[in-house]
Order: sequence, then C-alpha cells, then structure tokens
Amino acid sequence: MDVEQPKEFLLSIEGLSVSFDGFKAVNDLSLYVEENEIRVIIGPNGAGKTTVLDLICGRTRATEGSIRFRGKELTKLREHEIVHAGVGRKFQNPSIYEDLTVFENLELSFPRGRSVLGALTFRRDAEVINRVEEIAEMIFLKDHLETDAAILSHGQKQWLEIGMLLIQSPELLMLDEPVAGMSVSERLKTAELLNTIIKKHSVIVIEHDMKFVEDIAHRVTVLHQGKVLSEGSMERVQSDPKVIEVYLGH
Amino acid sequence: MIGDYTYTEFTSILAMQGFAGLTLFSVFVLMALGLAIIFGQMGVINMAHGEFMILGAYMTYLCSQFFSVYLPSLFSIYFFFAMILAFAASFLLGMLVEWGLIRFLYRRPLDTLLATWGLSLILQQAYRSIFGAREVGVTLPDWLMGSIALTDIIEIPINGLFVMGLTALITLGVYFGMFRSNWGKRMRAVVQNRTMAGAVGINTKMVDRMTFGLGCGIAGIAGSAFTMIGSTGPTAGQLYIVDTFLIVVFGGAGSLIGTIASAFSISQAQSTIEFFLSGSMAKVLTLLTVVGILMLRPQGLFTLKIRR
Amino acid sequence: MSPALFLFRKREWIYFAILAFVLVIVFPSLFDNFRLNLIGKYLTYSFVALGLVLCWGYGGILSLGQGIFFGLGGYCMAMFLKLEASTPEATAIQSTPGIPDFMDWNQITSLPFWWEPFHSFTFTLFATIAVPVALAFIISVAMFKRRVGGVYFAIITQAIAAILTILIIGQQGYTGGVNGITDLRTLLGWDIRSDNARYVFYFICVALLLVSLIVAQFIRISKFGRLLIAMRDKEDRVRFSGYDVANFKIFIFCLAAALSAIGGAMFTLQVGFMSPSFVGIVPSIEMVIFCAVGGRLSIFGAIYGALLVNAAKTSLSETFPELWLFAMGGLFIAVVMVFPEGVAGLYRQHIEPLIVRGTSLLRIGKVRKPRPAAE
Amino acid sequence: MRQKTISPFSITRRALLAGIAVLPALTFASAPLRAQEVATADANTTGLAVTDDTVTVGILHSITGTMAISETGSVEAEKLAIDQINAAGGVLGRKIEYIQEDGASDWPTFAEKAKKLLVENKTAAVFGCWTSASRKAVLPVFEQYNGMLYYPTFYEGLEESPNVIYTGQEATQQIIAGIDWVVREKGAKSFYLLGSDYIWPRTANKIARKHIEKLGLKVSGEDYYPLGNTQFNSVINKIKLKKPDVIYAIVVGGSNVAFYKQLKAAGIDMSKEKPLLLTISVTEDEVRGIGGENIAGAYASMKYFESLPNDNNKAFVSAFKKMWGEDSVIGDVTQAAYLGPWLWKAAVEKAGSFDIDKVRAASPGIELTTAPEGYVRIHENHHLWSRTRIGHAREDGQFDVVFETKDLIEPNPFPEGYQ
Repeated sequence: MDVEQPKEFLLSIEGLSVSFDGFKAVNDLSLYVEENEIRVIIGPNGAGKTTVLDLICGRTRATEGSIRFRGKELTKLREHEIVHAGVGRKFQNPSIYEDLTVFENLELSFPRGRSVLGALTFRRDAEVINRVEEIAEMIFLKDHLETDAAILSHGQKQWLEIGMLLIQSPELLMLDEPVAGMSVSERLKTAELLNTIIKKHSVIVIEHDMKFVEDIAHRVTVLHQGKVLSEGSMERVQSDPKVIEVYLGH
Repeated sequence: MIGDYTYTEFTSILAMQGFAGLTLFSVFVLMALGLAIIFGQMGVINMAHGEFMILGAYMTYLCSQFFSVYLPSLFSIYFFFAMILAFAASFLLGMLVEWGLIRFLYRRPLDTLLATWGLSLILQQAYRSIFGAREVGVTLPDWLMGSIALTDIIEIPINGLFVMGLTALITLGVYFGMFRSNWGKRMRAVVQNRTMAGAVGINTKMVDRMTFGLGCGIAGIAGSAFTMIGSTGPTAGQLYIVDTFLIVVFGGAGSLIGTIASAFSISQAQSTIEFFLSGSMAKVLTLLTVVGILMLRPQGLFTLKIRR
Repeated sequence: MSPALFLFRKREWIYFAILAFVLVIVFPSLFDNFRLNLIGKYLTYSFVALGLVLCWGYGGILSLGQGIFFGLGGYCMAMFLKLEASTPEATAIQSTPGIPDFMDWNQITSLPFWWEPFHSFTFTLFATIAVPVALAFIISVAMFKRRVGGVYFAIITQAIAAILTILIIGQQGYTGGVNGITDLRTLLGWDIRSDNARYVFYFICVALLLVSLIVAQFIRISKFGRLLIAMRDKEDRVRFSGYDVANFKIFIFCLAAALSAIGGAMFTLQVGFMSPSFVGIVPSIEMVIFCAVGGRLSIFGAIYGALLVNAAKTSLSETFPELWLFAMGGLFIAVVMVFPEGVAGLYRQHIEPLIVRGTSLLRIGKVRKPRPAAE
Repeated sequence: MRQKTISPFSITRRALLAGIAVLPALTFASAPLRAQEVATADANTTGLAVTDDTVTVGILHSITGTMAISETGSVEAEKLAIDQINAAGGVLGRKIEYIQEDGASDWPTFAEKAKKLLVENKTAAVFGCWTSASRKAVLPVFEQYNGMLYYPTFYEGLEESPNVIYTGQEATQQIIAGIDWVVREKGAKSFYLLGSDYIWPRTANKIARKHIEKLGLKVSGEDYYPLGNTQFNSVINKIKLKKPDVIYAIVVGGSNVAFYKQLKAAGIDMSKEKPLLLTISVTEDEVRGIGGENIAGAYASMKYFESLPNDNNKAFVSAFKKMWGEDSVIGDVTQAAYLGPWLWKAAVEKAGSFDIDKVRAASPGIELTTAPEGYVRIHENHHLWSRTRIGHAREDGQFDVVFETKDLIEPNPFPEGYQ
C-alpha cells in the first residue's frame, strides 16, 4: 500500500508527460491542489493548459507520470470512472445538450441512473426536481428551466455547463475558460458563483482574463511549454521575471 | 517439390501471383485515390464514387465508337483521348454535384452518405436510359491486348502493365498536386483551418469544388482504365464501392501513403489467398480480416496521433 | 399517474390509437388477402425502421447493416420451417431423405450440427432474437468501446453486410446459396401458405409492431431517450457527466438489431422464404430510407415511412418501371436536403398546427410547443 | 460492328415473313379453331381469365434491376410468339392478351407479382422467370394457386414441378453431350472447372466433374468467384500452371467480360485451343457485352444458336429482328422463351380446355416441329427433349455450329449417379 497522501493535497500530479508524435505537450509536470482551493492555470497559447485538464479527466492518456486524486490513481481510470471519483470538467466551448431543455440538461447530469438499466428505470421524483431547481437558482437560470438550451445566451450556456457539473457534486471542478465571451456583468456574476462554489468544492480554472483571475484566484500556476514556469500568489507570479519574459519577451 | 508443384513452377507461381497482386493493387489504388481525396480531405462520403468511375468507362466506350467510325486511322491511340475525356466528364459532373448538393452538407457526413447514394441511383438509371441496360464492350487497340512472354509459364499482360504505369503516374500527379503545388497548399490549408484559410484570401468554396471535382475526375480515369479489364454496365459501379471505402478507411483517412499501403496489403492478401482457396472464400477472408483489424485499430493503418 | 398512461402524452395516445385502428380495422376491411399480405410484408420493414429511429435518429448511430439482422432473424425462422418441410417422407426422392433439399443437391449427407437445434420451435424463437443480437453485441462492443462511430461505423456495418452476403451465397450447401431457403410449407403442422394463415400472421405482425412501438416509446420518454439525444449532440459531455457511453450505444444497437430480427422472422413467415438478397448492402441502405422518409425522429413516422416507400415502390415500379430508380434516388436526396425530418416533420409543420388551431377551443390543458427532438 | 448472318438461301425476307405466319398453322394442321367451336364454359371451368374472344396470360420478367439485361430477350421472344399465335387465329379461337409484370430482379417481388397474376388476373399461363432464385421464389405460389409457368432458362435441374414447363435445358442435357464432344473430337484429357459462385455453376460443375471422372479423365482444378467479381488473374495463373486441355467456364453476368478480357490479355489464345475453352453460360446475348474479339475461338455447348441454318430458325430470326430491330441478337434462352407460348397453345388445343389440370395432363408428349431449334417434345417430367449443339465463337459475335447430337437428349433433372 502506498503511504496515505498528505491531507492537504486533494490532487497531486507528479512527473506527468504526454507527447503527440514526438511533440511534448506536457513535459514532466508536477502540480498539487489543496482542498477548497481555487487554482488558476495561466500561460501563453500552446502552453499545455487544456491538455493538463484533458489528462486529469482522462480525455487524453498520459505517456508517463501519475495523477492522484484523494489517493486514487486517475491515469488508469476511464473517463466516467474519473467522474464517479469526484472530478468534474467543463469544456472551453460551452458543451451542453442544445436539443434538450435546461431542466433536462441538469437532470441528465444528476448522479443517479448512470447505468443502462438505471437510465431506463430512472424516475423524475421530488429529490431530482428539488435538486435541479436548487442548482438552477445558483446558476441564475431558475426562470429558464423549460427553455431549450439552444436559445440561451453564450454566458447562460457557460453557467448551465457549470450547473451540470455542480449537480454531480464533484469534489474537484475543472473549468476551461469559464468567462470567455461573457459580458462584464455576466463575468461579475460568474465570479460570485465561483466564490459560492468553493465553499464546498475545489476548483481548477484556466483563464486568460487577468482581471478575473485576480478576482478569484488563491494561487496561480503559470505553464510554459508543458512545464510549470512559476507558481504562487497572483502578485508573486506577476513579478516573476521568467513570467514577464514569456509574456512580454520575443 | 512444394505441394503439387515443382520448384520452377513454384517460383513462377510466386512471380505471376505477385504480378496479379500488383494489377489488383493498381486497380485498388485507382479506385481509392479519388475517394481518399474526397473522404480524407473533405470528410464527404461519396457513395456515388462508383458511378463516377462508370461515367469514365462510358466516355471511353463512346470514344472507342467514335474513333472506330470516324477516325479509324487514330484508333490505336484513342485510349489517351478517352482518358482525358473521362477525366473531364467526371470532373465537370463532380463540380456540378458539389455545387448542387454537397456544399450544403459539409457539416453532416452521414447525410452526404444518403444523398450521394440517391445520386448513385439516379446516375445508374440515367446510364440505363442513355446507354441501355446491357453491358457494353470496349474494343481495345491491338497493342494493348497482347502479352509479353518472359518464360513459357510467365506471361505479362500488356494492359496490366499499362494500368500499373497509369496508376504510378496518377499517384505521382496527386502527390505533387497535393504536397508540392500551390493549389495543394491551398487545399490542405482549407482542410486544416477553413476560417483562417478564408481570412488569408483563399477562395475556400472554389477549393472545395475543385477538390471534389478532382476526386471525381480521378474516378473517371479509373473507370476508363477498368474498361481494359472489366465490364461497363449501369450498375457495375456499385460493385466497387464497399471495397473502395474499406481501402480508404483501412489506410487511415486523410493519409495518401496509408491508402496506398492499405491497397497494397489488401490486394496482396487477396491474390495470395485466392491462389490457395476459391475466389469467394478469398474475398470473404480478406474482408473479414480488414474489418477485424479495423475493429481493433479503428484509426486505420496510418494516422497521426493528435490532440483531439 | 399510472406508468401506462404516463407512457404517451395525450396527443400521442391519439396517434397510437389511429395507427392501431388503421392497421387492425381499416386495412383488413379495405384490402383482400393478397394486398393485406403485401402490407404485412411492408410492416416487417417497419420493425427495422423503428429500430433505426432509436439508433440513428436518437442515438446518431447510422447502421448500414440492418439487413444483417433482418436476414439473420429471417434465416433462423426459415431454418426451422425448412426442417419441418423436410420430413423423410416429403424428401423421399433425395439421396439422403430428411435433410433440406438444397443440402442434398450439394452432396451433404447429414444435417450440419448447427442446424440440429432448429428442430425445436422454442429454440428457434430464442435464436431468432439471440443470434442477431449476439452479432450486434460483438460488433458494437468492438466498435463503441474503441469509440468508433459515425461514418466509420456506417462503412464497417456495410462491409459486414457485404461479407455476410458473399458467405451465405458461397456456402450454399448449408445456407441454400443465392436462392435462399425456399419452399417453406408449415409451421407446427399449420399450412403457412393458406389465406387463413396469412390473416393470422398479419395480425401477429401488427400486434408485435404495436408492442415494439410501446417499447420504443418507453425508451424514448425515459431518461435513456434523453441520454441518446445528449450523446448524439455532445458525446464527450455525456461521458464527463459520468456515463459509460459505449454501454448505452451497445444497448440501443442491440435493441435495433432485435427489432430488425423480429421483422425478418415475420418476413419469412409471411413471404414464405428467405434469401441473401435481404441481407446485403442495397436492402440495408433502403431500410435507412424507410426510416428517413418517415422521419428519423418519429417512431410513428418509421411505420408510415416503411409503408409509404414500399407501397410507392410497388405501384411505381408497376406503372413506370423506368421512373422508379429516379424516384428512389430523388427521395434520398430530398430527405436530406428538403425535408430532413421526413413525413413526420412535414406533418408537424403543416398539419398539426391546423389541427391544434381547430381543436384549441375544445382543448383542455397545456399543449407543449412542438419540438423536433422530443417528438 | 457485327456482320449479318450469311444466309445461304436466296429467299427474300418478305417471303420469309409471309411464311412465318403460315408455318405454325400448317403444323397444327386443320384450319384454326374458332371460338364458337369450343364454348367458354367448357374451355374454362376454373374461373380463369378467358372470354369468348380472349384469353389472358402473364409475362413475368425483370424489366428493372440487374437482371433486366438478361431477361429482355425473353420478354421480346414471348411477345413475338404471342403476336404470331394471334395472327394465326389465337388459341381455341381466342386472342391472347398479356399482362406484363416486372420482377425487378428481386425475388419476393417475383413471388408477389406471380401471386397477383394468378389470384387477381386469373391468368391462364405465365411465361417468365430467368434466374433459379426467382423460379424458386415463385414456385410455391404456382403450386398453391395451381398456375402454369413456362420457364425458359437452361438451369441446374433438381426440380420437377407439376406447375412448371421447363423449356430450357436442364444441366445434364447441356453438359454431358458437350463434354463427350470435346473428349471425342479434341482428345481432351483434363479439365479446369470454373464458375460464378451460385447454385447453377456449382451444380453444373458437379455433374461435369462426375461425368469427367466417369470417363476416367482428370479434373485439374475447380474454382468459384463471387457474382460480379472482376479480377480473374489468380485463376488464370492457376490454369496456366495446371495446363488443362479444357477450361470449363460457367461465369455469368458482368464477370464474363472481365474473365474473357483478362484471359486474352494473359496470352491464352482461344483459337489455338491450348487450352480449349468450353462454356455453357455464354450465348449470343452475353457476347455482345464481352466483345466478339475477346471470345472468338471458344466453344459453347447449348441447344440453340442464332446461326442454326434450318428454315424454322431463319423465319424466326427474321421475324424477331423485324419486330425488335436489326441489331438484336438471339441467344439460347430467348429461343426457349419463344417456345413457351407455342407449347402452351399446343397443350391447350390438345386438351380442348384452358383448365390448368387439363393442360398439364395434355402437356407430356406435346411436340413442336416448328421450333427454331428444330423438333422438341415435352417429356413426362415437364422438360423438353432436345438436341445439344456445340458452337464455335466467331469474331462477329455469332457461333458456327460445329456439332449437333444425332438424337434428342432425354431430360433427366434428377440424374442418378451425378449427385
């Protein structure tokens, strides 16, 4: 048996690498996330941010290295098993079911009836309805439950997808550019939403919007060429000469 | 003695079966090249591919009729004109189809499958109405019909050599067209990033149309070449479609080398098995193996591993 | 609310009642035995189309190999009937009496072992469903667990259909070859060729179809149905909501195969033979068009689609044989370009609003806005 | 393109055409019967579509689909025969009217249409089907509703239905005489059997193999390719290695073209007869697709060739070409289809009734001296006694008849010792 992970680390990534036809998108990366932390990952295009999330949630398979979540090795699990372990993932472009209503979108993410038989015998009981309404309230879509997801605004779609994660009650949420394409007011509401969320969940966010990052981040990790370039508080990272070099150099 | 055969016979078998395999290989490559471009580059499932080939075959037939009646003196070289005509006809029809049908369906590959199947039925009936239900024979000039005897057993059919040469030529042409010419660059640019390609001033619609037309045009040349070895009838195209798709998919869509490699392995496997079992079983076994491998390795033989 | 009532919304109950009325009362009283038998034959394709609605319309899995399952179901039934027709007395002139005639012609002197179980009717009923479903299971596990979908799945199922056809034709000693299994006479001693039997089979076929329809509807309105739509649109999202997507696809593909197999078995019973010409590429893709014409998202549409296309085929090919292929080809293009939701879509767009307006005065309760995905 | 068959006689076409209408009438002697002479009530006790002036029959072939190519000739021949019979006074004084249905190359459609012709149209006889599969599909329908089918194609045998008259040859008739001939005349010692993969070639090759082995000769190989296959290089290589004296080919449809072209391209010159090629699947119809130059020098074994020099045939050929165009060709099956209506007419007139049971009872022993192929007679087993001929393919797509069996060959659909 492995030694129990130190309590403070919810997620620990060690020596993670992946290469696509020789190109190392992530190279010997190590990263630790604590319980109830908001961690923001930033970095220039092609730094490997999205790939890291892909690796954690099993969308891409690591070439080497380990990802441990609450002491569980994720690199060997399949996507849905990782979800069952408590990791939720939001995609860069809002990924929701456009042909279904907001209610149905949330209902499908409700963590019950996830097997074939379960889905066939699933009943929309009071528990489900209450939970859906509760989440809808959180994500500001209480009045749109019967709306087709296709006609929501871009920002609302982003919220809906966050809601779909929340209803799964994951311990770790991973959000890829959650405020991209949002108006200023939507952005503020999203920050507010995230701040509610971290009371119960840990969050990893990829974001470009520095203002937003400042609003929410506990700690910031800067990726560059698949490696951690710098890590720490926003101020520390911003004053790190290596970071300045990467962002402003060339 | 190896089995029933003597040593010399056995080497002759190997040589001749190798040649038979190469002929089959050329046929497969000709069939699959156009489809590899259309499917691999554009993601369009063209079920009417066989009918474009048959169009080329009918053009060849018309040409042979025309030359034998009006230009008998040039009959011995009519085949070259026929191939140009076959290419042109299929190319133009291809552009027309792209304009009238395919361009509305780029985001819906399964729908292109159904629509082009409908197109293939319409073309079949059109051929039947125009050329009659009977198969038509194409008379070949004498110089294409003979064979070169290497030993008393090994004889190399000239039309087989011709098809091989043609295949090599067209493959090289496609290769240079796609990877060495400006036009090829534009085409690949459109495939990789349509918006960006449009932004840098490439007429993406025209590139689509040309690409589709080119794929169909190559099918036309293939059809023209087939008149030397096979039959030309309204429904003959349908016979090829499954084989052709399997070759492209087996090779890994989008990979020209893959298509050629898969055509090579399938043709060699089939002609080898054919020698020891009956033709029917050879076909079943080859197809089963291909499907089996595809189930284990769905991306085909050659694909780049990329971030999805 | 009782589950049965819950199954259909009010208007769907009306559709169901209309369909049942047409199939059970109108057709039998309108048509003679011959035409009714034809309709029965068309209805066997409705089973396939129904399966395709679930699998393709909802799940986004286009199979170009439904003929495989239709054929296997039909062959299983045909094997039983053939054995029953091949009693030693009936086949006394053969070199080996008691085996099917085509085996005797191919110098097979004893019944192959895998034919033996088909002496039992119970086994046959079981195999009719189990054999196609087992094959569907193997295909779908291999493909879906490896995330093969879309176009690749379509092409591979098509290739399998081609292989199976060549195999059946090539192994004629065991399968009857290109002629198929013909000259089927009785089912448990009851002459299946009589008018009487034809009536009975028609009604069995209708009953099975209505049951299948209810099963399909159950799946459609269950969470499973919504998951199918979700998978079709955003497969990754479903996966990252904690579902093992492959299992759902496997299930729905196997169900579609089972429905096709029932259709195939009913086909054999009503037409009286089975041949490889219902297994191959062309029939398989035609089955897709039945579904597309009916409306790939409408379970009722599937049934009307199969009836319409087949009736059109029979009458058009009778009067204008030349036109038939043009019409069929045009149909394929039209359902893609002009009315992608088929007859059901046309109905919803043009006829339903009229009915709704007409009945709005009498209407009780809220009418939901028609939505393509859920209908 | 194709040269016209050279007629050794100086008879004009017009004279021939005049003759054709008379010939049948002459054969069945006496003046044509008039309707009144046989009352409808007597001639039709089973509710068939017979009136005082007309009788309705069915024609059931594929007009569409892959088989349409092959079946067109049969339809044309049947229509010609019906026209001629009507011109000569009809059957029992009644004009034949026909209802034509399209089997669409689809076997259930055949069954469906057969049922329609029998149940709805009450046709007195049906002329139709081409492939074995379509015949197998309609057979139960004809037996159940007691209809009469005249089936024109040479086929594998192994069938003898009271409801079918087989006007083409069954396999033994076509095969054995042909093999005997190459053995006797060409000194053949070894055979390579080749066919498309379905029941007729397989059964035929089985009979051929049995017969070859019975003669103490050698079968050096046997091979089957899927229908529609277009690559024959492997089998051609095998043939070159095994060096058989005879290639016995039963390739059908589109595959034919590919096979003969590739054979020629591989340097097997059929005119050298080393090996000699004997086929039972290529009629003048097929040669049109294959191209005469690709098959010239091969031998075909069947009962009829367009070039048969007898007067019946000359009249038939010119009438056919007048009706369907100068460039039409007539193959074995087309001629057999032409016999159908004539055989039926003869049986009806012998029975004095259209009733199926009576026609069936009257059928055995019916003879036709006007058949283009010469004299034929219906056997007890509903097949025809006929001669088998060997044709030598010419460049122009016609065959020179180089041999003809002296006697009529007895049809034997269930040959003992050949199964």
